Amino acid sequence: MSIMTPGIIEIVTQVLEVVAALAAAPLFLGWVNQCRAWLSNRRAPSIWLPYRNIRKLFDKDAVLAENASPLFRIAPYVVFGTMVVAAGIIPSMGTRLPLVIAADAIALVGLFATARVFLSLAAMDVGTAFGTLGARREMMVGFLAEPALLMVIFVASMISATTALPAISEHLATQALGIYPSLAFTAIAFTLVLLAENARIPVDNPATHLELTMIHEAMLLEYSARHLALMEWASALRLFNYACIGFALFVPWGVATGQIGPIALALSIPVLVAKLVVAGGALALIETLSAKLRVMRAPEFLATAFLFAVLGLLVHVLLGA
Amino acid sequence: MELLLVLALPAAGAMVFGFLGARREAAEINVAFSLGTFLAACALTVRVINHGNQLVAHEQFFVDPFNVFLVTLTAFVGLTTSLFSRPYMRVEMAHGRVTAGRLRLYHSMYQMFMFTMLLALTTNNMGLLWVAMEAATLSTVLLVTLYRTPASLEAGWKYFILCGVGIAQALFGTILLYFAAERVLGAEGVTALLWTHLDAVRSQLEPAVLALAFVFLLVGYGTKVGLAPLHSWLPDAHAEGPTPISAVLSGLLLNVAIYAVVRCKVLVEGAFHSPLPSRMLMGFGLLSVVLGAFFLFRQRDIKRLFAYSSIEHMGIITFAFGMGGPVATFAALLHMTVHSLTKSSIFFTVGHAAQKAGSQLMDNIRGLITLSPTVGWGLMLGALAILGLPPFGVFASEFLIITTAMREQPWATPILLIALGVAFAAIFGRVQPMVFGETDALRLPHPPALLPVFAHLAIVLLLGLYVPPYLAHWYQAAASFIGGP
Amino acid sequence: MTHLPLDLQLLNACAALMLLLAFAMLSQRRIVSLVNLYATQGAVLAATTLVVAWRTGEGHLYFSAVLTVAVKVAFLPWLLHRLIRRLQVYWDTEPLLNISGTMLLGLVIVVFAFALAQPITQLANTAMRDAIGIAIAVVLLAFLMMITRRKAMSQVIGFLSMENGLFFGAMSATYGMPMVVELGVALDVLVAMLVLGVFFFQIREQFDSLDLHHLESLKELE
Amino acid sequence: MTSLPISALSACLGVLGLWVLLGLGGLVRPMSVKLVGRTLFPLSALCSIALSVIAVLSLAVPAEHAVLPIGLPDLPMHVRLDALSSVFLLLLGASSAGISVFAAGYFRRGEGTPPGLMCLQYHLFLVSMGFILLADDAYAFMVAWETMAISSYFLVTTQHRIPEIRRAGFIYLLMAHVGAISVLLMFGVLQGGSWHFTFDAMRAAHLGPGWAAAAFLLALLGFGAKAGLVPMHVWLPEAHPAAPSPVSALMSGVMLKMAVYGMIRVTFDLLGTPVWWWGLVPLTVGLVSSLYGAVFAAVQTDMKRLLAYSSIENLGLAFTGFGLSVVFYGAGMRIPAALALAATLYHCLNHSFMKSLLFLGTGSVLHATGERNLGRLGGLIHRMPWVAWASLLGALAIAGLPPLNGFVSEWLLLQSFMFSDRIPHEFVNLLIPMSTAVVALAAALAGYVMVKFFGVIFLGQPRENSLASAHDCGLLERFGLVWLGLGCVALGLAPVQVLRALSHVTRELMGISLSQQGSPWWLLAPVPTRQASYGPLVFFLATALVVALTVLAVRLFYHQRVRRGPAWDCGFGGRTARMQDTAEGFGQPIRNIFQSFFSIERELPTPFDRAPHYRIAIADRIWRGLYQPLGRLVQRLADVVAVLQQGRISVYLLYSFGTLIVLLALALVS
Repeated sequence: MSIMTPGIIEIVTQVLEVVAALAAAPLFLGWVNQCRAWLSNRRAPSIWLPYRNIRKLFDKDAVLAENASPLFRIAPYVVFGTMVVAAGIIPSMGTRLPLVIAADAIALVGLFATARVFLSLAAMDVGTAFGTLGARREMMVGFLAEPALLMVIFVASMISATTALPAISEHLATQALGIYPSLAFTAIAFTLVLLAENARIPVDNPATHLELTMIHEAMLLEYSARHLALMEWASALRLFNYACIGFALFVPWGVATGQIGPIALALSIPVLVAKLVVAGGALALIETLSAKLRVMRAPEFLATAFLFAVLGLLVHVLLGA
Repeated sequence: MELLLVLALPAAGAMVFGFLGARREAAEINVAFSLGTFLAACALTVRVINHGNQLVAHEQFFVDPFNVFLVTLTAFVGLTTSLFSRPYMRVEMAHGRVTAGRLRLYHSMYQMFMFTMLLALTTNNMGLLWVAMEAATLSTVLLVTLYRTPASLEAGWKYFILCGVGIAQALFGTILLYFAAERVLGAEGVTALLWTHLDAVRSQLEPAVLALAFVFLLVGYGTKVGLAPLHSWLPDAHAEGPTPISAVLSGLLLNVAIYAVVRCKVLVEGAFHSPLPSRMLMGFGLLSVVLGAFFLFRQRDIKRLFAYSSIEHMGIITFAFGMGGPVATFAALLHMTVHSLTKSSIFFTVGHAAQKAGSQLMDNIRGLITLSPTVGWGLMLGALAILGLPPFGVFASEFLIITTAMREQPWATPILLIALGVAFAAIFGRVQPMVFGETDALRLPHPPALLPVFAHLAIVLLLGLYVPPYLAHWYQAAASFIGGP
Repeated sequence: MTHLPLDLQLLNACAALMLLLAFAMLSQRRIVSLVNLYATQGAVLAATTLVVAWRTGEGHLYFSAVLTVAVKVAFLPWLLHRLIRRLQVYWDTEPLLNISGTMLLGLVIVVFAFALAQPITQLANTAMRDAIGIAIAVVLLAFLMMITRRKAMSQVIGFLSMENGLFFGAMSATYGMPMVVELGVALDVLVAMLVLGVFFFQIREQFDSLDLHHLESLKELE
Repeated sequence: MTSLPISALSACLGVLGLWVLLGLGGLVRPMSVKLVGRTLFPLSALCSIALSVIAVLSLAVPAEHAVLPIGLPDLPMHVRLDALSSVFLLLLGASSAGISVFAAGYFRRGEGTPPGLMCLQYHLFLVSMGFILLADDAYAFMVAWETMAISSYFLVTTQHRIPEIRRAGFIYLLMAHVGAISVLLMFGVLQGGSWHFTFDAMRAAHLGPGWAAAAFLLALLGFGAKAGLVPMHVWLPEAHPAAPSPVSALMSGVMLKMAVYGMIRVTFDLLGTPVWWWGLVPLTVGLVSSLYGAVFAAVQTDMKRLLAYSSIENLGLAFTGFGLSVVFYGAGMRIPAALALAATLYHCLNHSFMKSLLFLGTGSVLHATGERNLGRLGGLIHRMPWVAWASLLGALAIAGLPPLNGFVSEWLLLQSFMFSDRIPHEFVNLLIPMSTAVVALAAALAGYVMVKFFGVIFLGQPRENSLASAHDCGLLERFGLVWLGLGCVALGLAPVQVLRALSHVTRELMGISLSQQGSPWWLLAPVPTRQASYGPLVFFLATALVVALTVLAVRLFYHQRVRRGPAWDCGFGGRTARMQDTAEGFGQPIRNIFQSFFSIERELPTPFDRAPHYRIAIADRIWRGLYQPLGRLVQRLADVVAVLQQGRISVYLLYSFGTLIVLLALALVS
């Protein structure tokens, strides 16, 4: 896209997107949890539960370990901030976003990496057995998931000869509907990465505190109150972001491309909601159907993802599609 | 006139010491004689620069750029070595390894040796050249066996027999040369062995005969150069004699021998244009480089170590002369200079180090840098220089040689590469622990003379960064008539 | 066959004699008789020189003949005999290669030497060009002898006979070298012998024997 | 840009001269820390800054030549200052400024080389590197190149009493020398029989394809050995930890880049137009090295070894970029080639700042605690905040996280990989995109490594009681750290300006300047914006804004009450520092995943051990598999050769005899 001094409408879209993401993320998380509950014949918690959780945490007094360093207190804000910015880059409703030219897909991956690094560092800061254990596992997951995600994006970028995410989805959305075997491969890879990165079964179980298995939770053990709230919110945002990336890459239709008008936006919102609903259900389904892996097996799981992504690239170069 | 002085002074010195060598200030007198020789040599150099080549005494003596720079070099190293040997021999006496009588012999033979080398360098008569070379052997044999230890006797014996036999071959070569020359220059004999005349008619000399002659000469003088596999005497002779002698043997005698070989090569190459002589030289060179490098690996005795390194460097020089061409020849001449300076300075430091540690075994020499930093740094820098690390002059010549080889004889470069690598590993791996680390060495009764060491290293450094124009002019002049324009 | 003039016949006879003596030395194990053989060789050399001098009428050859007699027939053998008596070395031990083998090798060497001499003999205009091959042969045989012997003394004698061979070569190829050179060479040989004399005593007092296997300690091979 | 009052070249030479003087100044009072530390090193830092300023100013001006009055008779030393040299001079000046200031506070009296002498060696090191960049003929280049090796060798062996350090120094100098010889051979090829060793002559010389390829491969061998590419990397993890930290910083941050410089100079300048397939070699080697370095760094337990391996990784990335640009250039794709080259140069700049920063950080830690072993550190962020936060900056940068500089070069590299499927060669254009995966993997591993590095050293609880007495670094050290940190930030936030500077080089070497088609000053868009763009400043401001707003919001709508209490630790009581992950523990996943890379030996405790004890040693397969056999081979050959010298004079005579016979026979048949 050419550099245009962002007009008012774009600014609005941008802000709107971010706010929407902030608002929708916990809701999406709640929705997923609800689906999981239904699928496993349990009474579903309220879909608003995540909100309540967050508000409750904000009200509480923060308790810090004696030897917690400033880094420990900064980390939540950084993680949260990066997730919000990420939400601003990903074209969930419209593709003409002012922020987008400042950060393409590679930068997006970088953002996620930043968040992960700060999370892990914060986890190591207090120096508990669990914290370091969580950090180690998180980084292990990360260093395999990150290149996989990068490759996924790389395939899409090669197809559409750009690394700017909106441009990619525009390209994919606007051109004639065709079959992309490479994208099929990468879609699988992406799903695996999504599961791993968002601490879902089979890699991690968000609902357990069993030290043998937990990864993400182990890192948050020392957090409380507003810091914990930000962390939770951030992870909800991350799930939401990943979902939106998935939409942008694999089901880009319905996003307001070209010059955005209020109408286009208005149209794109219900589409997005629909996508989210479906995606949430699918995610819950996957989680219920699959069993938790031993942590030692996680690398194999991610290696598969990486492999699929690379295969996708290969296929693309071979078949040019 | 200067030439006469150059030859007369050392000869006189030999005589003088024959009578009063046992005096206390013998060392100073020795220095004085060497200094005189050196000054005379400088004067000679100046004359050559101003008036060109010199032919004196019925053409019996001949001075051209090629040998005048060797004469100066020889005189200079002779001077510095005598400076070094002053405290060194004092310490040896203090340690009771030599008696006054032996010291007399030492000084007398030292001057004698100088004389023979200068004679060999300046004579125009191939026969006299041979005589002088043989005399050089004889005068050093007694120096090698100065300590009368079993090892030194064995070394002396091997040195004597091997070099004697080798030199005998050279004599036969000379005879054949004479034979070939006589048919061109007429049978009146006298001129037929004069190098200048031979050089004048070299294109008419009989190739078949010269080929044989060259083989005999090469084997003969090559033995003294220490070309593998004729080198066997060299490490023993270097290791067992007093260190000043090792210094001059390695720094000067080998040069003189190479000088002889090159003189012959010039004649032969002029006579016939088959690449045989240069091939032989290159073969000898490479073989020496490789064998020298691998021999280095097993050394325990520090002087043997550097003796083998001399073999390696002689190999490099011979290889370069073999390649021929102005660049390689220039490099070879430069290498002769820097090698003799560096190697002798190394032997100086080695001598002091060995005296401090009371042993020549490298395992007993430790942490020189802690006890006497100057000796330590001298050895370290010397070793780095001899290993061909810039900005020392050795690197300059090796730079030219290797780059030339890469274009002219690419097949040889892998061999050189391996050999240089191995040599580096061997020497440096040995030198480092001697220089660095803890030490338990002892102080010496007489302060070591390190002026020569650093003087040499300074010159080598200079030659690496800046070759004075007149020196360069010599080299090029010499190179142009050895290696052809 | 064409009838050669007397002097040439003499020269050829000398040449043959040289070769014969060389072989004799190669086979001889008593050091005393080695010395004698060496002296004889010197005599033959002197004779050759004389004949050549008479034939060519070159003055300096007479002188060199005298020199040869003085040094190689008289002085050196005397010195050697004296050394032998002083040092009590009469026999060389068993050579490294047995006599017959050495002989065989020597034969091969002679053939090789003649092959070498071919190009030279074709050019030589001297009376006794055929002798050049023999000269080379003598040198190489002396070399062989030095290799195979174990006693310092016999090695030295080999060295000296090699010198003889060289002179014979000079004589046969070019009627001798210029005077300066001959003098120088003779001088060297003399000095060499003196040095050797010193040597022998030093070695003797160190190892109380002149056997070379004492002199095998300096080596790389453990 | 403004032109200088005097020629930039002479100014550079002047700075080098000043350095020499400063170095010699150290000899005035060799033992005086005050003179060396408080006077000479700060001055030399000023010189460095001056040098970098000159370099920046001389970027745009056309190349200058000069001939020095020293050198060989027919070959006086030529010097030349062009854009390429300027960029690397900038690198040298800028990072050495920080390092020198740090060193001023760092060097203390003690064992080993006296400070004055070290000052001399240090400055000779700087000068030689500067001269490498200016050299315009083979001789000058080689002299500077080897002088660099020697001076750094002496700096490495400062603590020569320790045997390991002597060993490290020996291996280092040996590898350096072998590499130098092959560089020498390379020049021998390049001069093309013209016997002129000036670079101009080499540019003019026309080489056959075979010769050219040989030259390129020799160059790769020689410079690769210096850059520590696998399998010539063995000296690097030995030498870097052995050296004093400022020296490690200088070696890793600057010296390794000289190899990249040499490679670029030879390939694009002297060899003219490279053939495309040449590039595959450095590409492959670079990829292998980057992965190898990253994996090994992840399992190290010595903090300086860790950084050394990470240097291998980064140089691997640089060479990957270089190889890519060679492939593109050979295939006639100019713009991608320029992009890849720019990425390479950018990465060199970045790495020199980041790695120097980290090495200096380890230096301060070493001084404060006397510990290099990660297993005995921890919690230092409380004791030494300056070092900690500076190191954090460096760690984030080297982990390639936006908006810092490490990310920019990775971004550029990936962007240039985007073109790789258009290479007009079947199979190659299929393989190269694959290698993107390796790059991505290496980059991700770098993140892992850095979390381990920073987390284990500075976070958590101190693993030893002695750490309680650790103190933060002095004022001068802080200056150094901050300088380098700011460098990282600047390179991260102003990529457009840096790239503009770099495009002088690409224009000079390839005739292509990376266009910023009408994109604003804050937006990095080397390729059409439609395709990719990156505006770190905006990006950074956006993030900062969000964070600020969040903080603000939290403060506004809620309280900020904070209580300090014991760590909860999931309710387990009695936690000790021993319960944290050790360095080994943190590396464990990598050990499992990449088991085949290492040769591991473990000592596991049995259940019945009175004092259970766990030990693990990880060794480099290449060292075991390549170098040790090589050493044994040489030893065996030496033994074989030694048989020749077996002491018996008859045998020696036999040699002479044999030689004589053989040569005579030769003469006879010819």
